[in-house]
Amino acid sequence: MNSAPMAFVRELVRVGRRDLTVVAIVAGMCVDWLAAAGAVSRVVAGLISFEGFGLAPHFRRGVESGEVTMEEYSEHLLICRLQAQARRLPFVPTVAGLGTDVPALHAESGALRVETDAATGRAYVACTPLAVDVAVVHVHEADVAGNARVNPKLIWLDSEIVNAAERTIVTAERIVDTASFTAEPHRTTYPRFMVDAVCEAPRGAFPTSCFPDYGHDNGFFEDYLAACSSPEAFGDFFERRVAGPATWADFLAANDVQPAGGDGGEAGS
Amino acid sequence: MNSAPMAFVRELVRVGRRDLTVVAIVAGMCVDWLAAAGAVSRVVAGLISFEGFGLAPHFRRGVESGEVTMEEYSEHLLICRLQAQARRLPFVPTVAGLGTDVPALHAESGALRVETDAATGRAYVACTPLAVDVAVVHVHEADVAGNARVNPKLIWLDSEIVNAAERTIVTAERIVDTASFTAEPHRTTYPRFMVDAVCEAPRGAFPTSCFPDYGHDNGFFEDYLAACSSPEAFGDFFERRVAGPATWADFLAANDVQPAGGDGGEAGS
Amino acid sequence: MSGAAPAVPGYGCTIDELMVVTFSRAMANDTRAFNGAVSFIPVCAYRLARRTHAPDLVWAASSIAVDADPDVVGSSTLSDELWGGASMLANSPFDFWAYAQGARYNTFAFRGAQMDAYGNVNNSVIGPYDNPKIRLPGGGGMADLGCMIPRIYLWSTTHDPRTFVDRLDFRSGVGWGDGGDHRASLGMPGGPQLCITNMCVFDFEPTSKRMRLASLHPGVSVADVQAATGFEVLLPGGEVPATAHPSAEELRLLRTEVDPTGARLREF
Amino acid sequence: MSGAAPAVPGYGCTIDELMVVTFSRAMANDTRAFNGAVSFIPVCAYRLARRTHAPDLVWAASSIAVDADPDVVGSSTLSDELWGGASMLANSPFDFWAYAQGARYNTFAFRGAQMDAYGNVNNSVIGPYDNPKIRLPGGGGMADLGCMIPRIYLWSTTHDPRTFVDRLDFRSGVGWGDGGDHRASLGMPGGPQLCITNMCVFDFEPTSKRMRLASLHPGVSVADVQAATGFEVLLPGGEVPATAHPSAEELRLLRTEVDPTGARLREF
Repeated sequence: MNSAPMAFVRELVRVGRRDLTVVAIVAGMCVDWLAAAGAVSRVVAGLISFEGFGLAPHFRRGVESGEVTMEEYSEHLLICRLQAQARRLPFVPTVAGLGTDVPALHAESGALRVETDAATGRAYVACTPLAVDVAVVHVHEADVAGNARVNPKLIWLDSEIVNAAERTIVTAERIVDTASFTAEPHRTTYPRFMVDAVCEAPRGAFPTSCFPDYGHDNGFFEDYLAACSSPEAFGDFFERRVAGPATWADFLAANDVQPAGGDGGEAGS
Repeated sequence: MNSAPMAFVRELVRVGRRDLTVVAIVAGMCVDWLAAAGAVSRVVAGLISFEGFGLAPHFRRGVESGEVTMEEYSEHLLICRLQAQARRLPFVPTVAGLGTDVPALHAESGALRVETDAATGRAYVACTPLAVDVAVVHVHEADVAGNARVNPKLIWLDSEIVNAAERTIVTAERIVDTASFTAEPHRTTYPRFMVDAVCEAPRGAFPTSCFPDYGHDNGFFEDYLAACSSPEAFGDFFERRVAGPATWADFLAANDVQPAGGDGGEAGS
Repeated sequence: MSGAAPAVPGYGCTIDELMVVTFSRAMANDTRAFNGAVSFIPVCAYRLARRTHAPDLVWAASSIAVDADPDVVGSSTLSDELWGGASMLANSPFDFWAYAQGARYNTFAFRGAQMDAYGNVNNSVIGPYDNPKIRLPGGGGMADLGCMIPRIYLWSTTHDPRTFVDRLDFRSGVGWGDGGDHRASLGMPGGPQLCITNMCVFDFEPTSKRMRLASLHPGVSVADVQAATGFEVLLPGGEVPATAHPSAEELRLLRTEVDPTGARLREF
Repeated sequence: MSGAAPAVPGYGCTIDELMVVTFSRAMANDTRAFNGAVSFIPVCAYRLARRTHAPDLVWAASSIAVDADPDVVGSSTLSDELWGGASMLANSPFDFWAYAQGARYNTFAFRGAQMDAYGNVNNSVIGPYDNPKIRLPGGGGMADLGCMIPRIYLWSTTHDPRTFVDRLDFRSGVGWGDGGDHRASLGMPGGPQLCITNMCVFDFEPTSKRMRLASLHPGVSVADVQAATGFEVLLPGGEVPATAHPSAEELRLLRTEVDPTGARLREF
């Protein structure tokens, strides 16, 4: 529900990408858009849902029909795999997932191994590196050199993916001067050398939230789920409100949203 | 040189503590005070020096005379041991220290083990948990509940020790109302449930720095080293400028320092 | 999602209110809790406990906003809507996991689409993993936090045989594992303490670690619970007590301060 | 600590200046560097390179302040005095180590009280570890970063047989290890590139990975270097060139902008 790079994901839908593998620790609407468009074949994730609104319907149907493979991890097992990649370690150990059926899903591929520490006899899960081609993260502000800031600095899980990925694309609510970073350097989230491309995307997380600028948009979630009553209704909704508009500005207009905010998206607390 | 809890360390000296084990990733003056006072018998650390000012003289002499044991780690090996403790893991792996003589120092105790990953054949150092009784950290602001803030949020290595320790004592430049934390919750460094005791200590990091409030005090470092020319000179200096003053306010006065700053301590950049 | 909850006969409250109050009373003053997705009942319980008998209770809203005290509970328990009044936004996942693994956070609540007698949960699939009848969201942090947190609480607003099953289709999160000392043998602290449902409260029999009826909500019989439960329900020695009555003050606080807009009904 | 550095005959500069300029010229435009304690020569070199041929060079002052451009270099290269003008204070050690281990930072410089022919260093003890003649500060981050960073640079302002030894008393930081493919066999990227001293510049012979004379500072002979070095100095094919002449612009920038107060002389 928080700060998903929706403008980037919409573009993947719009240009008709196919066969993507999506790695997401916790996600919802962005994966459902890709599943609805037939753009994703493999999801590597900890949790895909619309949270209080219910299941992500196209993700769900895609997996149930066999069109989408869900490689399920727990959040922390996935984080540990990303950390192993970021740190170039053969594995990262954790107690997460012990006693559950999750590690066994990944025994054959060798991605996770349940092992026993020789010195203590304690069990742990060895999480091997997970290679990620491109990280895409949404931020509040970025400069043209690639310095980027989440405001306030609430990066939670995004930095794990950025550190693990080969390349990083940032979408930003606003492009600002480098002087803005120099003035408050402790607020910078990603340094320019971690960022390969920057793209301005005002309200770029809609309909998810971008705290404290705007909250997630209850209305969009409700309309989206209501449209799932029939394939026709959803096809019309998806074309009109998601995939059809030519530009991001057109998309926002189709959803009655102003780029500058203050238009009905719920305010963050 | 940065934000050492000097007021707390001085109190250890003043009350005549003996036989302490000090765990410090990177430190200098605080360990030298303890060594000068005969308070420390064991140092577990990555680096003990006065940096651009040279070696830490009493630490050095203590080790050379056999009165102090230096259990040397690299910074990252020590961090990994603290992380293993904080996370209740049997070990944390790292490539740090491979090819050096450091891991062998800790082979007999089992604290570090050089192992080979079965799947990849890659070597790593398994860092076992390091138990820490008490973490002591200096911060800018704390409230009576224990919420604490480093300003700006530059905690670097301190949080590793806080997360690993059984208990945490915070010394703070200023005691503030809880409302100060509620007003800017993203700036809080340690939550109240991680902090067991709070003590007001204005200019409590002197003669090390507390960015951006004050820089380290070149004059103190120079006077301290100059006094090392003879045991008599040092004894006099140490009594007059470090151990002798009855209160922290007296200590600051003996060093011509105002608690509020702006008195010749170098400004941070 | 948002529905209505049935009235509790003779208690002057509805079942959501009874569940929140019961959960709240189980919270000790040294509770240090956080919450995940769709956790309206626990969130209300933490908020209520802090206003009644547990003033020092720590609750990190969405696992991020320590000591939050928002005006209302919104449409998502992971949302920043919940963060008002917090004294810390604990934004570092490194610190969060250290707090969780070191049991600085000591309390976590989860529910699953399926739960078994040992308090293990399934939120991944109904049916075979590779060919599921229903693809659920996934275990998320349950598989992690179930291993790390000593005081685990389960709840369910749908006490029926589809939810309380003899055998999970997939174990997304661990409670007492295979029972007995299985959890301890994996090096995990504590384990599930209670399971609070819309029919009753279960605790866990100390040796087998199986769910055992601790109290019945008004109007519910032992036979009702057994009929709604896919595994054999253990009974305590003696009569099964009725779930305690919420106080007027608890109900007032819940209705006017803790959750005035009734977000908790999203679970019904 | 602060001394004076000898003049370089015929170069119109002093040895500290020649070392900084030589180090600077070795920095490619894609250098992403950070620095540790008592690293005045490298800090000045990074600052100079960014003002000359490597405008995109990244330098994180004290390993924290990315793209810092302070007015002066102070009395400590770990101090916050160095952080002026930074676009980021990278305060998370988790990110720092991820950047280092993933070679996002690709350049690091260290020196030791002792260095051997393979660019390994000792900053721990002179004499036996358990009964040292001199207890030095310790390896600090050298043992870590030597393993992680592909482009390692060494320097020394005290080129003598006590510093350049055949055998270290303790290996605090790894360069090319035991030489040959030892470093690669441990899975480590790259290795030491150059060692810049007050007498000469060494590179590393590609097969054995031993130090090899790359250039001589003015007034220094091959015999001088060998006499000051405790291991056999490899020579290149043909004449050993003289270390290149700093340009007037490089010297002006160093003296007026990079290090106007001469902090680099603390290493002499």
